[in-house]
Amino acid sequence: MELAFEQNDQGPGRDEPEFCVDVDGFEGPLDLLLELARRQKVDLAKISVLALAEQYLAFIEEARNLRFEIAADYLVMAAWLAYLKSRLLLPQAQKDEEPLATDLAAALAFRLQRLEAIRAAAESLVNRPRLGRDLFQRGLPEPIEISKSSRWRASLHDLLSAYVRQRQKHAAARLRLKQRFAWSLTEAREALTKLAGLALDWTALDPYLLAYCNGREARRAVRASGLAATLEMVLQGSLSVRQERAFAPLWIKRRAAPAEA
Amino acid sequence: MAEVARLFPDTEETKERALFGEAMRIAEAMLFAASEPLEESEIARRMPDGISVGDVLARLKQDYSGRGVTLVRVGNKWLFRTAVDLGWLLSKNVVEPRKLSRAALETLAIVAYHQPVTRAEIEDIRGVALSKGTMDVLIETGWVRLRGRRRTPGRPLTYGTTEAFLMHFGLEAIADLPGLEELKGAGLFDGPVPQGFCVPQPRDDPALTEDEDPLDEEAPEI
Amino acid sequence: MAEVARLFPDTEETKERALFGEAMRIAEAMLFAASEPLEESEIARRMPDGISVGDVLARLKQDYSGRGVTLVRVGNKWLFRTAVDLGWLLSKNVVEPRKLSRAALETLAIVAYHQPVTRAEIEDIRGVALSKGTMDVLIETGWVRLRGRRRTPGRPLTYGTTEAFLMHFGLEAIADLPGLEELKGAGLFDGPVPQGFCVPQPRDDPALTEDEDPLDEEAPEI
Repeated sequence: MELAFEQNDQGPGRDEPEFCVDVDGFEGPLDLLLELARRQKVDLAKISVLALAEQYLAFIEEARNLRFEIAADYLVMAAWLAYLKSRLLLPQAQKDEEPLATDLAAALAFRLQRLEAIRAAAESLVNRPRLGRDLFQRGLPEPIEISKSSRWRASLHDLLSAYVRQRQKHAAARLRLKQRFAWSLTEAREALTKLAGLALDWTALDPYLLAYCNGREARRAVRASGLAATLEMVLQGSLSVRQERAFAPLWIKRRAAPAEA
Repeated sequence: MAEVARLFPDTEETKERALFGEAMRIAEAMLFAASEPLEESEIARRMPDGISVGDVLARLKQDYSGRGVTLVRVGNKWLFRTAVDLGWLLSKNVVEPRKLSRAALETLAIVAYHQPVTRAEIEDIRGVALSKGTMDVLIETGWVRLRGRRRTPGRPLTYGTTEAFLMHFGLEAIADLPGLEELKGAGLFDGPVPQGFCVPQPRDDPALTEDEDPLDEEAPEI
Repeated sequence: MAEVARLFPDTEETKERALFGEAMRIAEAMLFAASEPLEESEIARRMPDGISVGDVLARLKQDYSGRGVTLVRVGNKWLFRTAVDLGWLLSKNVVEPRKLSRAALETLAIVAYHQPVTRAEIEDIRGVALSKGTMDVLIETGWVRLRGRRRTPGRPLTYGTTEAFLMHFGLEAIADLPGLEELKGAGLFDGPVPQGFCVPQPRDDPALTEDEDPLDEEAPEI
């Protein structure tokens, strides 16, 4: 047998590398057959399928003798080729319902041809100029800038019902409910800004705040909002605040903005 | 060699022209594929012998002038860039329809009917504080504008509606906003009309009212 | 209008030429700026009235032929890319595309030439079972996609190639596959084996073939 397939791991005692059989090197039995067929050095269309079958069977036999494990695929192919071989050698029975042996052989030859053709196609495909290797796209694409703008939607009906809704609600609320006294932070800030405008020197906060108060509830609200607003303004640096001791009256003083100083 | 060139001037010239053409192709491809502007020296390194990179780039720049893409030099680097006048191709304006929040809609309605109106007055009518964002949104819609400042302590800003407002809501004039009777007629009240409910006569005259001052020169704090 | 044109033929012609030039600049700028191939229709949308995008692109392609950068068509899309013969110039700092295993490569070729094709058909051609990983790798490259299901018992999945496949291998259309004519001429697409498997011509038309069903809603088992 003149086939010589490389094997990665050659046994140390083996002196005949030509006979190293590596079934793993093949992409299945068809690939092995194709390799064997190529050895016939003839056009695949004119290949001797009988000779091919014999070579395949000899190859498998060799591998078995060398105690290689052979995948089931290869053995199935071997069995099929053994069958084909016997059919090719025996005269065709008259009322045989099985396909003609020559048809089977032709089908095999066709499959080998097709595999070879697709291999050649694959080869020429990967050897084409390829994007990113031989062909290059624009390296510095200029992105499309997407500017989003909003188109606001509202209908006149929406607008009018919103108006009526709140006016109605509010009017009703005025009639029925005694509103709880609230001094919003905004109001407190406004008042304190006015005060701070005057408070060039230390000014007691409480008397001022109490001007807003009539009743205990209001007093509490004013104190809370006032203090919160004061602290906010201190934080912003527009006001200084001073307290002698816990629960003592608060004194405030305007602080000039650094830019103005 | 020089003598030979003199003997066959055409051949030499043709050869040189071909070489120059090849150099231009090389520079063009390099500039096209580069992921950042290319140093002139970088391109020079790939030029065929005897070809000046400066000449090649100058010629390439000229070839591309007036085209959709132009070759520009930035310092010592070169790059292809979309022609300035075609910048519009690279921007896409996406218009997103958006709905006004309930607070914004209510505020807008108050501005429409009660203008010129201050933030404090709006808050008074709505009974809740107005978040900063609400007024910003309304100004962004282009339907509400700053008019001036109320001539009261604190000089609060006054708001009014714009012509765009009229246009959007299909009003010919602000006076076309329905009055109380019309609102009732439109079935917008659910239940009886509260006592003392009145609808002011809105006006969006650009002229300031008696108690309005013009906006300050400084940036207004909205 | 036609009469006026006859009276002032030069003016009309000049005007039209200017318009066509502007259209070319626009197409050029769009294609240069894009990072991905552009749909012809996308370019058409920006063309001046009365200018055929096909004419513009054909002319642009011609103008760029033989240059360092060329205009190519992939399916219905267009892109500029560097000339094939200048690859050596630019491949210095390029990441080598992932090398496909022999099995993957052959499978890719089979998908390309025989699409739409099922796993069983691929296995039949190669004469060996396809490992699950092989198909996964091909799908991951973006060159192979699931198309649908063959209308046969078991409803096997069908595979086909993508636009990215065409682009990567520099093909304008699937019919440009190398050696396709030879393969067809040798009758290798329609032999007796396997039964009922007859692909007259590879097609990557997104539309399903007669014997293909759409993919199920459920996650496909690849």
